[in-house]
Amino acid sequence: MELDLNLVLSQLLAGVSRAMVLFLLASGLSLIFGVMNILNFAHATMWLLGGYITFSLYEGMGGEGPLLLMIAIIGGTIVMAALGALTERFLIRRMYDRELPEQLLLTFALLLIVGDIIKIIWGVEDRSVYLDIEALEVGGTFINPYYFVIIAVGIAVAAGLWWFLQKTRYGRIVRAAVYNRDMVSALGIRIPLIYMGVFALGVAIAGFAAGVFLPLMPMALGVDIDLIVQCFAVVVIGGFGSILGTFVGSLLVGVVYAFSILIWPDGALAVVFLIVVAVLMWRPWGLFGTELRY
Amino acid sequence: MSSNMSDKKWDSVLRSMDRREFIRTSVGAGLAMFAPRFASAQSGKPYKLGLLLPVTGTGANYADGAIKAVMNATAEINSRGGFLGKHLIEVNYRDTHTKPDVAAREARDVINRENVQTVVGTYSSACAMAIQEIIHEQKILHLAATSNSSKIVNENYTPYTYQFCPNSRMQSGSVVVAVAEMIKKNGWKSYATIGQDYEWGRQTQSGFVEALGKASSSVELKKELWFKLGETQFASYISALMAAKPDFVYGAIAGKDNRTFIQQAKAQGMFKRISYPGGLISVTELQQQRKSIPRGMIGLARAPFFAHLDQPLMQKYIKMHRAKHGEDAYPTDWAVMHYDAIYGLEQAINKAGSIATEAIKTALKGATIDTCRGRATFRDCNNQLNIPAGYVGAVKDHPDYPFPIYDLDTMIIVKAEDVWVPTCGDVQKLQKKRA
Amino acid sequence: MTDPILNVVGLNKHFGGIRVTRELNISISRGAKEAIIGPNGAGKSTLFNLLTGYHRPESGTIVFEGNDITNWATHQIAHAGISRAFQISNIFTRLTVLENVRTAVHVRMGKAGNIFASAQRIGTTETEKILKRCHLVEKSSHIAGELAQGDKKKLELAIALAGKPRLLLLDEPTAGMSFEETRETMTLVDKLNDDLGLSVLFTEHDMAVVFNHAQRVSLLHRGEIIVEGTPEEVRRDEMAQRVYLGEHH
Amino acid sequence: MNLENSATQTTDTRRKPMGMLSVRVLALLFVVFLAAPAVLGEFWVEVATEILILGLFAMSFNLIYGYMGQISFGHAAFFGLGAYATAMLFREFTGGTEEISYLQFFVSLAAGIPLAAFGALLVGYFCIRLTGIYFAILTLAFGELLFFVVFSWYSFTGGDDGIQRLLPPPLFRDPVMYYYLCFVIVIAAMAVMWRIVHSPFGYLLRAMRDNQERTRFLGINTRIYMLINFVIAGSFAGLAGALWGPFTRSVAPTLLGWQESGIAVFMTLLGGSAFFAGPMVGSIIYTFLHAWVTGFTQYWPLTIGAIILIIVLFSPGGLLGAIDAWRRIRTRQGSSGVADNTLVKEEPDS
Repeated sequence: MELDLNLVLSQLLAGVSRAMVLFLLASGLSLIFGVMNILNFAHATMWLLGGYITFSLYEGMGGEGPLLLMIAIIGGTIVMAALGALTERFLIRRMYDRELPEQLLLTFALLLIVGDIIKIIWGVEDRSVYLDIEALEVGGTFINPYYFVIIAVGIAVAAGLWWFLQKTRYGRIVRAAVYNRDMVSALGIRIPLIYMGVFALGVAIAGFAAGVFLPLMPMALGVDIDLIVQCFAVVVIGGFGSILGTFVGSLLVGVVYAFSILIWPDGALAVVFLIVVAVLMWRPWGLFGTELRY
Repeated sequence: MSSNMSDKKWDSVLRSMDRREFIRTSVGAGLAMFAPRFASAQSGKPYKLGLLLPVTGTGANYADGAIKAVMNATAEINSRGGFLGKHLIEVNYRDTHTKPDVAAREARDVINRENVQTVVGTYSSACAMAIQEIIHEQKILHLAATSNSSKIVNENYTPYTYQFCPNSRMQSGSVVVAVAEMIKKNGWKSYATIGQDYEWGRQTQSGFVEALGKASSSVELKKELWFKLGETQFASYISALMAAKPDFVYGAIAGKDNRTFIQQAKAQGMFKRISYPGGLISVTELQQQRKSIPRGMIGLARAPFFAHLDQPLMQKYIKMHRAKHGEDAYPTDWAVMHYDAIYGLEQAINKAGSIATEAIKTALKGATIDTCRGRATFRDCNNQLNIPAGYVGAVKDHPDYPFPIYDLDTMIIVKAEDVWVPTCGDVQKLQKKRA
Repeated sequence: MTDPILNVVGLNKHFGGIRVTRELNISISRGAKEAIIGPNGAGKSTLFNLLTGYHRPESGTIVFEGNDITNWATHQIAHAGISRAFQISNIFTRLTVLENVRTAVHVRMGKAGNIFASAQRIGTTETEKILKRCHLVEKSSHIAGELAQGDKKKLELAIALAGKPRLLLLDEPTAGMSFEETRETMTLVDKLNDDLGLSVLFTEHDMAVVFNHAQRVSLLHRGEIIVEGTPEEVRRDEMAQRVYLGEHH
Repeated sequence: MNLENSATQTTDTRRKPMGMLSVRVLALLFVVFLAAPAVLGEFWVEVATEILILGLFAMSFNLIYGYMGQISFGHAAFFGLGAYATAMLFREFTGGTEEISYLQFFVSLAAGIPLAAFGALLVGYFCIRLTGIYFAILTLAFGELLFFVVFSWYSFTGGDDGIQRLLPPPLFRDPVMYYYLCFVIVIAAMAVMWRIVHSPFGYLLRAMRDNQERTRFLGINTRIYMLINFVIAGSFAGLAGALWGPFTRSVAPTLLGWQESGIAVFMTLLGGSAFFAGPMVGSIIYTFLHAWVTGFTQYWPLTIGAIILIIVLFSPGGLLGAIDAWRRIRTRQGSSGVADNTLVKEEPDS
């Protein structure tokens, strides 16, 4: 197969947009794990729930045009943040001093429960938002302009998270809580409040991402199951708790996936898991994670 | 848009229907277990039906309509007193999760616990084949009405399975009939394929490639792409397809993935540059993607209601369906095929004059039945119903419907006999003897 | 210093920018009973970690009974005959006391990989002997994680003894023990040293313990041995007083 | 990194007995299972067969989880490999059309063990280098990898279709006979497992679970022993998988997926990972509930999810854990002050 420049560029774009989709989903997962040491199996299912909620808000307001969609996305994000806070307060909080397997099982149970709740409320039919998107012609190849939206949003969220963690007072407290809980609570800051905030933030990012994806892909039962495994892959490659690592891991998985479709289409997903295995062998804590975190 | 109905209203119809139907389905299935026991005092013993369809996993989107169809058809028959006017039908529904091992387990469940005499289902062909092992051994009738890998009636044949759906080979064969025309007309030289990496996708794609090779030997297959079920982002596949610069692309995609693919391929401009004829565009797609689906696109349907508006049974079904689910609700292909399956069973029972399984099986053998898709006959050697093998047409808005249908003037309906395995001798060569 | 059982020469170790062990030399004679003292952070635990293969030194050699064990893995060093008891008790919390010791006995006997034999039938006598020696017989059916701090330390020592070591490293063996337990434990250590000729190297905060039980004492400061000698010599050393002892007296 | 901190990180003082309660439960189970077909209809005999097979699968998982302290989300890969080994030999012997002979049938069943063991050796070689969350994710990644291999290798494994026509020889087509076949094999497997967990090796596993670092200071190359256990667990999972294929008459790649692994995890948790019989008790609860609940609702995931949630929150020791805790409280009240001793003495190993 000869590779012309146009193809390479369009695959690169496709890969980067896939990467941003993964990043938007995985960043919340990584943040929650990094700060709270909780691996949330239900993260993608909450993302899915966010998508359905945003869809319903959008339809409830008339279901026409990008502006309404934006408002619906904001609404969906707020609802998901609230749901995230409630989940932390009433379920996750009880698990902090438990063993790892019990924490995993709790979130696994959440995955099953939330999935069925979606089925009860919205039924089994797919939901998606239709925006009349026209393809852009760039140098002899067609590009879906919405990918630029996804990429922009992905980068914005990455930058926003970085700014929050590095430059704001709350961000510094959160980072400090990662390394030394006792010290932070000795400063008179309430750790449970931080944890609740971080969990709500992670879930809110997922809800936000789902809204942004609505014009690109339908929300459907079962998508979460496929995506959560890919998210794990991304987070493992980048290193748990590292936002930069998650970003790089997403890019790696997205771009490698896009190009393996050209070269070895049948094995694209297998390639992703081979990378995971290789990274775990070489640096179990991931490309950008810290060994200390275990 | 041809309809003045607002989209909001449309979606609320869909949604409320879902919820109501779902509660009804689950509760109804539970109640159905008890209800006939009271009724049976004054009538014959109930006829038990097992319904195996997924409401979890990739098939859920289609299965919804099929479940409704079975519930509605049985309710109709029960209002007349049931089969033969005295055997009320009791539906035992189970979710297969689109997993073959679950399907096999649930098949046993309905057969051995609920003592069903007929199993209807499932969506995935792999699930159907897993079920075939169980029903053959237990000597239970199996009505396949969505899963359509040709293996079900050929390689994996059992005399207990009756196929109400055009099988994958017939479906791709009918696409070839239409595509061969287009190749001649447009002077196409090459094509590419993209398919779901599982049994149905593989069968459909290979059936198409094989039949096209015979029909039009000059056209070259440039690229084959396969993706995992549940793919959410097709950008890289679409650019790979476009880069191969084929004259047309054939897609073997169904379910939610089909919706995702069409949505993303359209936004990426694929349909502007490359023709995409013969992809699955059933009534489900036409309804759910009524806004986004490109008009003029050539699609393939399995049992579209609009192709058989002249059939009395279809007229009756549509009327009932709209009365029940709303003015704008029309039965999907999957609903039509399941509706036909239940009525096919009733006709066989009437012919046999009994609800004994072996009697029904004998009555069904080679039987001619009335369906929503016209009068049709089961093929002797493999129990494939000779309903139309495929409907190929161009997507077009129609003033009577709130969603586009096919252009009825140019739609091609391919006869089963034209595209199925030519002779029964050939079929029997494919069929493997069962121990 | 003829026949040293352990000979360490020029050991160096960094953590990040911090030098925790610097050109460290130490030699233990066979049958000796020596103590290492030093303020917190002097590198005592790091030294034990280096000796038992938990950390790798950047340079230097560790020779045990004539074998260069510098880069051996932890489990190989244990097999060679060095056992270690930890400062913070490091036991198998969900096993009973007896199971703790018996498992260690199995490992020493090379029977730990035995898949089909009954664990109860192997090494029982030896296990009981060790429990008796460590005053743990009454506690033998208790879950280790539920023991009192002093008993945990005894168990720690018992596990170390199960390895039938020729060199025993004890990291603060009496930390958290009552006066009575401390006396009991150190008497045991003395007995092991006297009766069995077991070489012992221990660290200790309690100076009374150090001066009553150690034959020789080394003072570790910032990763270096700065004073070394009999307890009496070290007690009198000016540098030692300035660096360490002064703080305590 | 400070050694002392890392070495004591798994400190958990909850008592985890694997003793007397298990013996009593096992004896009870044996009698119940032996007599079950006499009172159960065909369907419930099939449910009981499922309980036995999945219970064996869950018990094999518990060798890694309850005894070695690592959680694997890829254990179904070995269950699936076992099932496929049996199915493919079946296909080889019968060509899909012939009857299988009894000898061929048993050879096919036996084939599940070595293939699963080999798979576990391969996967385990990499996985045992890691612990905790990384072990969980690496096993999940390998499980998915094996799933893709089976799923994609269309010509060899039948891809998504799976393999059908796994009809056992005439005698074992009768559900009751197949049940007793599984009963005998599962009992034998459990006896071997009992032996293993009460061997020096079994205690070493527990020691590694409690404090892996410390076992290294005893002179143990932990990786080798973890690998041996991983292979043993994989072999038992393979045996369970081998029984599964002829039971459902077909196999499919979903048997290898991570959600299938989740079933073993659920069962173990429901019954109690600290008890030898825990996973089998969990299998009874899970499989029975599943059969019962799906009879009237399609919301099985919601049901089991809610049950898991409640168990994790309020009774993390599972059913047997709850019973044991209740007995301890009762004993304590009865013998005021003498505390644990009475109960601890019941431990057969003490």
